[in-house]
Amino acid sequence: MEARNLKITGLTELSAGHYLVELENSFSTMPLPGQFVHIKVPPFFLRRPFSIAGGDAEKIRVLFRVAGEGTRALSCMEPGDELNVIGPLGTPFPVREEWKKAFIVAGGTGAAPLLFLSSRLLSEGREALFFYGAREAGHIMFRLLPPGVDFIFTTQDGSYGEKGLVTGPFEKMLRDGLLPDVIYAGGPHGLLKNVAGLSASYRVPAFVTLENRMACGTGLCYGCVTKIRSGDGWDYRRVCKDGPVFDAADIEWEES
Amino acid sequence: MEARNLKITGLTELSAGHYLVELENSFSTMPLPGQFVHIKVPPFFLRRPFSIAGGDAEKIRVLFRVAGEGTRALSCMEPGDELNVIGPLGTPFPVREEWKKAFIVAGGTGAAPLLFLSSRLLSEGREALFFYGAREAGHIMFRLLPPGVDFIFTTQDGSYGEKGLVTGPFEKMLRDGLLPDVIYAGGPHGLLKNVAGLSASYRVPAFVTLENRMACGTGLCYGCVTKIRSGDGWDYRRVCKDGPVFDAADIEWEES
Amino acid sequence: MLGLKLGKMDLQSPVIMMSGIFSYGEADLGYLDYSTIGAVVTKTITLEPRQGNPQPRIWEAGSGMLNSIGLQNPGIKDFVSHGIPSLMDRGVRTIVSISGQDSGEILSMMESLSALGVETVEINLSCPNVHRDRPMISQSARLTGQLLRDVKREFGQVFVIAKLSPNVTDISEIAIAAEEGGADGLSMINTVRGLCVDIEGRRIIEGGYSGPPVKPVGLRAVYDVYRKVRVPIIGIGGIEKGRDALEYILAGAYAVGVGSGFFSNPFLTSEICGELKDYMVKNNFRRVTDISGMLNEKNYKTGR
Amino acid sequence: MLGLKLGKMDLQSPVIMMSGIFSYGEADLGYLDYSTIGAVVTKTITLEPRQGNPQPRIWEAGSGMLNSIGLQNPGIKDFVSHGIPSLMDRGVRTIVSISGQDSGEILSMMESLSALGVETVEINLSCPNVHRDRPMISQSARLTGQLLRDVKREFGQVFVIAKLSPNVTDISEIAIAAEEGGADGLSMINTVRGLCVDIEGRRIIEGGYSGPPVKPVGLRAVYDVYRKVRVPIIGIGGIEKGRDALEYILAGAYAVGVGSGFFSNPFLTSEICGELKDYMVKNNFRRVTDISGMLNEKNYKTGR
Ligand SMILES: Cc1cc2nc3c(=O)[nH]c(=O)nc-3n(C[C@H](O)[C@H](O)[C@H](O)COP(=O)(O)OP(=O)(O)OC[C@H]3O[C@@H](n4cnc5c(N)ncnc54)[C@H](O)[C@@H]3O)c2cc1C
Ligand SMILES: Cc1cc2nc3c(=O)[nH]c(=O)nc-3n(C[C@H](O)[C@H](O)[C@H](O)COP(=O)(O)OP(=O)(O)OC[C@H]3O[C@@H](n4cnc5c(N)ncnc54)[C@H](O)[C@@H]3O)c2cc1C
Ligand SMILES: Cc1cc2nc3c(=O)[nH]c(=O)nc-3n(C[C@H](O)[C@H](O)[C@H](O)COP(=O)(O)O)c2cc1C
Ligand SMILES: Cc1cc2nc3c(=O)[nH]c(=O)nc-3n(C[C@H](O)[C@H](O)[C@H](O)COP(=O)(O)O)c2cc1C
Ligand code: FES
Ligand code: FES
Repeated sequence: MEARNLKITGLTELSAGHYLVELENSFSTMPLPGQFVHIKVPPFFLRRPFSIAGGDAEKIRVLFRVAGEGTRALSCMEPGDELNVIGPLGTPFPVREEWKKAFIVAGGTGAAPLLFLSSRLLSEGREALFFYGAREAGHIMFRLLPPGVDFIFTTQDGSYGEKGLVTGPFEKMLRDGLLPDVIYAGGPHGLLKNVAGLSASYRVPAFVTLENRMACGTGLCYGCVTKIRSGDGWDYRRVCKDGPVFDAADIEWEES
Repeated sequence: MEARNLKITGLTELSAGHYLVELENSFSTMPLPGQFVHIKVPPFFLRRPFSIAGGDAEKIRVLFRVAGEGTRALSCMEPGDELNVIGPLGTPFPVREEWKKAFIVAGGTGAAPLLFLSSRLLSEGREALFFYGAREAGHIMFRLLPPGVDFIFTTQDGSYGEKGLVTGPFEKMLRDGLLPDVIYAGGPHGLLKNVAGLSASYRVPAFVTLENRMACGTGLCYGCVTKIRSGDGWDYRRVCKDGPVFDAADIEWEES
Repeated sequence: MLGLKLGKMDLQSPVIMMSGIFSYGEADLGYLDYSTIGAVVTKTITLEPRQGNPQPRIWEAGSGMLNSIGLQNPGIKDFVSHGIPSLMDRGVRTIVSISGQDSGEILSMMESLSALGVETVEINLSCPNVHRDRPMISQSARLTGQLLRDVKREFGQVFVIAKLSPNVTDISEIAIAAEEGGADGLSMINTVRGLCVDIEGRRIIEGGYSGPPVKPVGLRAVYDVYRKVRVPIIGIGGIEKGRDALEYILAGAYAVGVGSGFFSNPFLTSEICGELKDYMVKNNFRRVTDISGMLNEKNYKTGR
Repeated sequence: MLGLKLGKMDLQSPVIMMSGIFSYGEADLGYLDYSTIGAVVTKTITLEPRQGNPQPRIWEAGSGMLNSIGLQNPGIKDFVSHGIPSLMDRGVRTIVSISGQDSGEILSMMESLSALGVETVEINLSCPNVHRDRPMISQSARLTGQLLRDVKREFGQVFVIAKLSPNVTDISEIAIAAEEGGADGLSMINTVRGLCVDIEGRRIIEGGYSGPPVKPVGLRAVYDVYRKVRVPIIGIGGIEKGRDALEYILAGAYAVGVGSGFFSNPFLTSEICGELKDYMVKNNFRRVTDISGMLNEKNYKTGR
């Protein structure tokens, strides 16, 4: 984990309110899928956490949606500007030798770390089927889809792919007995909870990435905790440090 | 007095840290010399007051020096940007028929309203001798000097005109018996106090413009008050509304 | 839609220009939409004239400000002799703010005001800029309750609003004492005691802190007190945009008070009314009083 | 130049990472210049383990934040069993923060800590996020004085810092009680009780308010208390740049505490040390303790 000013090398609006920002990777570490960066967006006090949507020794890519004031300010920055960034942070998605075939379930910007993950899986010769749900066609980040990954799209308004929630075709596939070795998921709380339930029913391990509000982003403040099962009960564990990726079976799912 | 968003039509750095900003005058009133505008410079909470350095039905000109964060932000704005401005505010310099010859004494950015005043005096066929003191040559706003006004320059470092304070040549002129009908002054507190003293000694009426910290700028909060003689004592009067131009003889001068 | 009653007064909007922000209401600002102002609270008057504090009286403090006007005012006699400035022809009501050291001073001022026919008074029990080392009345539940009892005993027909300081251990205790003493309404909060250091000028600036940074403090006070009293609360502190006023009302304010945010944003009262209307239309409410306290536990259980 | 003594400890800088900001001091952040940190106050420990509060625990509030961690911690037994994490090899001292409901709990924790050889303890008398309706110990001068007397009677050799809340009518009164009770130092301020309204989420967020907006409140507390006590004050609240720390020291702080500003600016401790050195060099001071309180009336008369 490092803290540095990273130069913006590119900032593109992919679709209404969705942006791809590319940063010079001046960190000495390579980012891994599932990790995130904690970005200071002046003049806001708290940093904004974003999953790493792609990257290598040269670049770090972040995919974000304008959700409020901070992301709006970020979308108005320009190539050449610098951002103070702490990263790469958090635990990456686990990948085991024996997991040859993965299902990936993504809702909205929750897709960001999974796009990174899927290209990694592919480059390692694994198989990945990417279920990608968005509100509407324009929100699907086609430009970021790694070539060679199979995708199944859904949109809530039916403007692209199947109409409905992404868990529809995902569940159908499981029901049809087409079970993967592992499931990875990111997106809204309801989606993740749903995936966790299906993972238990079909006995396929699932790893999900959580998005809680963060202050430090580095495990120091205990602001971002989530309930993780432990013995008969649960403990609050830090999403930023003990996660953001957790085994879906360990999460004590709450109503939201 | 109006409150409007005025478009910046020009912003020029005149010399290191000194700027001229030109605003579209969408007010329905003509600005008068001695009046000021109260400008919201995002993201700062309090507005910044600036004398009107020139203007007419089309334009309002403000001359400012980068003194802190707000003026720095202002200097980074661009033509086309809009500023929320309240103005024109305050009482203008009084001009009487019988005052044919004026001495004007200006220190630093205190010159701004006096440049406006001097061109007004000139256009009315009066005589004005402008004593203009600055820290160094670069701080004298040559580009704003109205053609036809006589100037006497001083700089503290002697880089232009006489070396020393502007009150030097001004006092000498009075001592030599070359008395004007009226004196107008703007600038640092010490300069104004000095001018007030000389005005009393030589029995020439003097009007000075004050710069106190302001909140409302419109006479509502009593934040900007200064001591004005009244009977045997003094009253606190509002610089923004009862001034900023005061008869030097009325001011209860304090140490500063 | 935005109209509401405060005592016997009909306010055309729940937005009130608070004391110290709008002088005595004598100004007529061309750019203000007066139909968006429910009432103006006049700058606080004291029994005797006061010159107020020396400069600097205004200091920018981060995203807010300090002030130490020190209650400069001409005294009640002079104030009354000029008659109450009125914006009634524009539908704006006047609330007169007074302050004093004890019941004696306040009663004497109430006398002058009721002779003038003033129906609504705000008693400023919370100015931090007067006596540095003497507590304010609203820092003591006992003194607050006593003062209100004294006032209401003699002037039961006047609608009396108590203006409270946030600089207390437990503002609910003070608010309850004020209500028990007979206060008809509460204004909260006054400024927060603050201080800035002028490093270059090598000096200390003391003053009352106001503006956006005090909003969470004011909201907390309103939220807490709403659950403990029945009288209407004027929610004040850091309102600089329409949304802030909505937050106060949802948390428990009956009306909202505009303070230093007006210096920054001269269209604030219009923005507030616009935002309130939008919210009400979108959520199908007909009267602004229907949304007051809507997100307060008194009415509503949060998820936690 | 920046070194100073706090009790028996030599601190390499007057900059202290406050409780709750730096976990238990176990982290080793590659990007931190540890030579700019005088001490770390560990996250507050209680007698029994605590799970802390539900989400949301963090909320942005204007230019500051609310937190309601609720003292999540593993309890003193677990804490002690792991030994005190130490950054001593980097010159950073450790101060252990504890909190309890009464003297009994605190004494029992002090026992465990002194068995471990802990020499400096901060007693957090001021967490606003634990019991919503029960007052904090530092909201009562009597309880604060009594608690410190109980602790110092038994653990006279331990350097005890009392951490105070700004949510009081008169913080000087509490500070004096703490000093009279035997406190060796004071930390002020803890967070300010605050509240935000989440309009879209239709909920209320309560928490302790911190960050830049509370700086004028913290400065006021330090300035006022400095004139009334002799023990060193750790000035805290809203420090986000070097200049802020200088302001605290000039107003009366002996050392400064970094809180949520560290989340925003990871190089804050270095910036503070840089700014302090610059100021001292420019103004010819040799030790940082020479400028402490320089602009306080206790030492210095302002123009007013
Ligand atoms: C580990 C992690 C990874 C994330 N990855 C992405 C990503 O790849 N792309 C993307 O678009 N978004 C991502 N998010 C969500 C993103 O952080 C928020 O959308 C963003 O912080 C909103 O900031 P704002 O100022 O625009 O919104 P505002 O609502 O104005 O923000 C106010 C405060 O709330 C916080 N906040 C608001 N929404 C969220 C949220 N959903 N999660 C966490 N904090 C929030 C902000 O950080 C800020 O502190 C991620 C969040 C986490 C925790
Ligand atoms: C009636 C009037 C006319 C003025 N005319 C001019 C002009 O024509 N050109 C020009 O360059 N300057 C002028 N000034 C001064 C100008 O207002 C300040 O330089 C400016 O406000 C500084 O803002 P800042 O954010 O850069 O400084 P900061 O020091 O960061 O400002 C902090 C706060 O202090 C206030 N402040 C700081 N210095 C002054 C000051 N000297 N006077 C009043 N408030 C101050 C700011 O407005 C702000 O509220 C005038 C002031 C007044 C009252
Ligand atoms: C310049 C100024 C003067 C004030 N004068 C008074 C006053 O005379 N009487 C009073 O009760 N409150 C006074 N106040 C307090 C305000 O009415 C209000 O309670 C406070 O500023 C908090 O609101 P805000 O954050 O919206 O400014 C004054 C505030 C300011 C900024
Ligand atoms: C996330 C967070 C957790 C905190 N936890 C504690 C704590 O456990 N014990 C304590 O005494 N203070 C705690 N505090 C208060 C800080 O130590 C500090 O007193 C306060 O935040 C004010 O300083 P600041 O404005 O610089 O943040 C916490 C503050 C924050 C923001
Ligand atoms: S955000 Fe601080 S521990 Fe996770
Ligand atoms: S600035 Fe408010 S009265 Fe002058």
